[in-house]
Amino acid sequence: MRALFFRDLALALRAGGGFGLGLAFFLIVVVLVPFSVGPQSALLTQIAPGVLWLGALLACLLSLDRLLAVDWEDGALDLLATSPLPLEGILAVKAAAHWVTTGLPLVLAAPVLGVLLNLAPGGYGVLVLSLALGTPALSMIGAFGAALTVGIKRGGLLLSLLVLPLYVPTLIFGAEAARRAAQGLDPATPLLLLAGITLAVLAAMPFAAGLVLRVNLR
Amino acid sequence: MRALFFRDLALALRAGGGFGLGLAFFLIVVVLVPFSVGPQSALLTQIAPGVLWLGALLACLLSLDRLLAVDWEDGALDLLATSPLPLEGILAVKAAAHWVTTGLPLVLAAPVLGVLLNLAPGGYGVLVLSLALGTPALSMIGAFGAALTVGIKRGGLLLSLLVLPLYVPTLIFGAEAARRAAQGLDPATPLLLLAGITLAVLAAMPFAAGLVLRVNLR
Amino acid sequence: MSLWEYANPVKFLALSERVMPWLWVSSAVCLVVGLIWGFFFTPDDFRQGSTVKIIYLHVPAALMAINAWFMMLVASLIWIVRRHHVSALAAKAAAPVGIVMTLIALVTGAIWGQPMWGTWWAWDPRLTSFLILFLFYLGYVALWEAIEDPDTAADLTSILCLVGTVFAVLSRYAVLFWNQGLHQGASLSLDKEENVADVFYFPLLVCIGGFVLLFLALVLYRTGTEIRVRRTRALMAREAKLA
Amino acid sequence: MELKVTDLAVGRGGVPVLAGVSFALGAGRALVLRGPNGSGKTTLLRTVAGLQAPMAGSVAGAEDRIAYAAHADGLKAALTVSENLQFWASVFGQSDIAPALAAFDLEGLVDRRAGQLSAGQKRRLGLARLMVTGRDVWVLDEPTVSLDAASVALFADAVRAHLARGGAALMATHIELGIEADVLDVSGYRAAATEMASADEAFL
Amino acid sequence: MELKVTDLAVGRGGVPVLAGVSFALGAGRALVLRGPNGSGKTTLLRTVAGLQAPMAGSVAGAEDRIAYAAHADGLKAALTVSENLQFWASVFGQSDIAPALAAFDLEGLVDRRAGQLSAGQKRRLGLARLMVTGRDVWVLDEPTVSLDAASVALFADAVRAHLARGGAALMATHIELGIEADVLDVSGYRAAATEMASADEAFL
Amino acid sequence: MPDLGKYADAVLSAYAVSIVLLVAIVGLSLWRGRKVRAEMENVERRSGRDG
Ligand code: HEM
Ligand SMILES: Nc1ncnc2c1ncn2[C@@H]1O[C@H](COP(=O)(O)OP(=O)(O)OP(=O)(O)O)[C@@H](O)[C@H]1O
Ligand SMILES: Nc1ncnc2c1ncn2[C@@H]1O[C@H](COP(=O)(O)OP(=O)(O)OP(=O)(O)O)[C@@H](O)[C@H]1O
Ligand SMILES: [Mg+2]
Ligand SMILES: [Mg+2]
Repeated sequence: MRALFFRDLALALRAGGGFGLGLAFFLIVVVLVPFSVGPQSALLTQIAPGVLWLGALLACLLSLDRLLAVDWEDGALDLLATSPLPLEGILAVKAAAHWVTTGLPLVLAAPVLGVLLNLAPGGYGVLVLSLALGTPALSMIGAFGAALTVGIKRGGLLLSLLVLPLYVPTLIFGAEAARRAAQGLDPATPLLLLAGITLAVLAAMPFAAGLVLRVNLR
Repeated sequence: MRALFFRDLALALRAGGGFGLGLAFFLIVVVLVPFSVGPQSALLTQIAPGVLWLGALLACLLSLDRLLAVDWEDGALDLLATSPLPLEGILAVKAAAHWVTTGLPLVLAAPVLGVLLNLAPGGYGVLVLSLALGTPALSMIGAFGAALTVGIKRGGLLLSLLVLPLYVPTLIFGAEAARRAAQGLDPATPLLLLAGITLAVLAAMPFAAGLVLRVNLR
Repeated sequence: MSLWEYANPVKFLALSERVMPWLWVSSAVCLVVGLIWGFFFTPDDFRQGSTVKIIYLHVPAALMAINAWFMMLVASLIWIVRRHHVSALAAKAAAPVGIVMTLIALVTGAIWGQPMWGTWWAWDPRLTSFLILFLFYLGYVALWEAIEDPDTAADLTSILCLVGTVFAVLSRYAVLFWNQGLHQGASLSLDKEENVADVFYFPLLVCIGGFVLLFLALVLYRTGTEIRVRRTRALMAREAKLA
Repeated sequence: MELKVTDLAVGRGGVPVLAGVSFALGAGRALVLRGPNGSGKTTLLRTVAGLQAPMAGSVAGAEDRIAYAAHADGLKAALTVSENLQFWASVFGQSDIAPALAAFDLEGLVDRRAGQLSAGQKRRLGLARLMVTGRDVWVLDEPTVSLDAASVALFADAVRAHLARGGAALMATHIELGIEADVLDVSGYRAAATEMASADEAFL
Repeated sequence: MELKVTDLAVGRGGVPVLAGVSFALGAGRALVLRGPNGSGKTTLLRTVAGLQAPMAGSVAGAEDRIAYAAHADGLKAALTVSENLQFWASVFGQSDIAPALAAFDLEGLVDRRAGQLSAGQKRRLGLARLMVTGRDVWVLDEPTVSLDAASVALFADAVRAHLARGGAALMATHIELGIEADVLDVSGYRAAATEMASADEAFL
Repeated sequence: MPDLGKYADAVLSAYAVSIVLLVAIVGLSLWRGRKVRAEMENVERRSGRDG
């Protein structure tokens, strides 16, 4: 398991790919927002928490199709499935590696991008906290979606469609927490709900994903 | 040329792929926006033109990696390159087919989604016009990006990173026109500039894309 | 003797070995002298206070950020027209340096903006253009990294550099149209007429010189590294064929 | 323990391919599957390896004893030879990769990235993986593809050593390996079109 | 007009593979390339077809006369057999696809989607494409892969007819087709390591 | 040390960030240059030529 985790990290870091690109996409989306809604800083302040959450979500989404598809194409997934590791564990570990290479950098970059969007000063802490709480759920749900679409050629867009509705609750609570904090309100309730969702997803989703992947492997 | 155009259309329409997915992505992004920035309708009205433009741009972007990669993988691109059709023509036609299957539906769907975002009544006409003027440039620039990344395995995210900065002028003028119209201002100048960019892109970009594709084929 | 002689990697390496020590030393001297002069021995500005000292980093970095891209553009053109490998590799070598310069300009600008404009960041055209330039740099480097075959990568990145330049200029006009700026605003006391007589001006010149020299040294050194990577690759390919 | 396949029916995409296959494979034995392209060898091997469910019949004694090697090697181009092998070793709870490297003559390549190997070298690395699994039963799908004669001999030696240690091997191959083995020609087990024991049964 | 290759050097990824290849191919003639795997046949054919630039030497008389068929067929799984063929016909400015369908025994399959064809049928469709290009010089890379004996005979007939019409054919193949043809063994032209006529020359 | 007044934080952090970035790019360049040079010399020695 640990070997798998570090292999996935090494692969993401080497091999001109994956790592960093998600971050770049996040940056670009955030930069494009003022171009499209206009440069008034009051307006930007108002929508900043939502835009940051949505951008992080989209960046996370777009890197999902590498999560399993590469291993599927080169046959490594078949070999892993015949190994002593349980399929659920494999998926959980892969989701964890995905989070470390995608979610974590997004969390760390969010405050910097918050500056670009003129985020209210009170909002930074809770924004980071809510992203840190929420993105693991995004990765795990994404692993489920990747398992669903693993056999489909160029399934990236389909994957997005399947996964986005599943992201809605996480997005709502996460963005709500960040927004409340930015407006000086108390973000405790949405943060608790967000943590609850993430815990539930982390506990249950690997099994659903394992089930789906087992069907796809046959 | 005509045969290629209709083949691309037929392929997009059949075969559980491409067509419709871009539209669905657009829909989902637009639906997620109120979840992330909150439901106050005045705020939504203010950002509606920008969100619609940004959503259309992202939807267009995500379908780009199918533009050439599929033909590359199954060898059809090699065969097309040895055919009497000029490579520039092939790219222009493929961009046109991409626009018809992606850009056009987005243009037609935008007013409906405008309702969801509480777009100001005066904004609909110019929004549609600006999208109709701007999306062809998005497709053509995208074809250039696709030609750049055609040989790269899972180049989707890289494609986004390369293409998005090139989309900036189009986005700025397009969103500006839509925003001005929604605020009751005169959108003529940005519309003219947008049309100018589109014309220049359509005239010059096929050659750059052809050059790049030729390099990639060898 | 034509300038193109130095397009030969061996000649280039020989030349750069010879001039590089001078470049490193002189850039270090200029930077140390300029920055110490600027930091310790210039007065505060009457309106900006001590923040004016940021200028010794901000302006040289901003200049080099643009000029690095310009140098890459020229090198790309040379590669496309005359196909000198050193030229393509020099463009590749300059890009990360350009990224760092852009970052310095952005960060020092942001730090300066907080006391001067009351905000870290504003969507001012100048600043926005820099951000877009930063994105172009990122895409350029990512494309180099992604392509295996070095000559293909050189061709593709060169064309991207050309097309990107056109779009960067277009973006600049679009951004100017989109928002009028703060950057040239009244808060700047360094207007041409006042021009802060020499007190600020000379150390600034020294710093700019230091940045230019540092850029040259870095690009020469990194180009040498890229040439050695290519040479290693060629040797290994030959080894593999002999085996 | 013996690997025992009883009256097995296997299929692809809901269509039965082979039916009524039975065989047993004891310790120290090898069994070679033969049959023309598309006759169902790969499908049978995948079923035995547990990657797909049988349509009928049973596979006994396979649980956690099988090391499977398929057409694709599952190598990561960005990792070196030793990193690739080390990864699979730790997945299977082993640690020593030296014997595997030695058996497939990979010692000179340990620090080369897998993406820079030739096709034959890649294949050798894929086969070396079998030796770090520590599993008894090797299930091999056309293991000698793209190997030259010398490498085929290395492979045959490795299989013989594995059998001598009490292992077993089940493989599909078109060429003669010079290993003493039983042969099963799968073309005799082609599923008749009427034997739709599949999920679509209800619609027939 | 003759296809004339003079002192050609070809390479992959900047590494020269073959050097000093010369041959001429007149109307009505066929030339078969032979050589072990990885010897550079595909690379040579791609260069002749104009898909990659030669590293040295020249290819004359190829301009707009070549129909190329590679390992991959370029078929669209979602289109039917006749749609696939019709598409290529119109790309090459032809219109009648009936002779091509007849020559490769595809008439019974015209309305089948290409994705539902067997591998051999797909290959036949890929070869039928050659007949709707109206081009003189067929450049074929292992055309008989996955064809059974009867289809190989169909293909040989098609090539013979093409030659009789004054066409020419250049192909890489491992099997004997029964077509009267010259043979060129590319293994004799392996580029020596010193002949780095490549882009990396400058770095050696 | 000159008196930076109320802007000390801004000025000092600007200098700190810039110098860190400059040192980083120089350091990375030198490190990679060394590594590549060693690798090349290694390969050159192996291939027994010095051209
Ligand atoms: C955060 C982003 C900023 C960026 C990207 C940026 C960028 C630039 C650029 C590109 C130049 C151009 C040099 C030239 O044209 O000669 C420049 C010059 C300058 N900047 Fe900034 N700047 C930023 C923020 C600031 C702030 C906040 C201030 C001070 C209040 C400032 C003060 C200056 C001054 C005084 C110059 C020299 C002006 C001149 O040469 O006429 N900048 N900056
Ligand atoms: N993914 C699939 N979906 C549906 N049918 C398939 C699929 N893959 C293979 N088949 C069909 O199942 C049959 C058995 O295929 P299988 O791969 O088991 O043959 P094989 O004996 O391994 O052939 P080869 O010697 O070429 O490897 C073939 O007729 C093939 O057409
Ligand atoms: N994309 C590539 N990049 C670098 N080298 C390659 C590439 N493709 C092939 N090669 C190398 O070039 C050489 C020639 O390959 P080529 O495909 O021309 O051989 P071939 O004679 O067609 O072989 P086969 O009979 O297997 O088709 C081989 O040694 C191979 O390793
Ligand atoms: Mg098989
Ligand atoms: Mg070949």
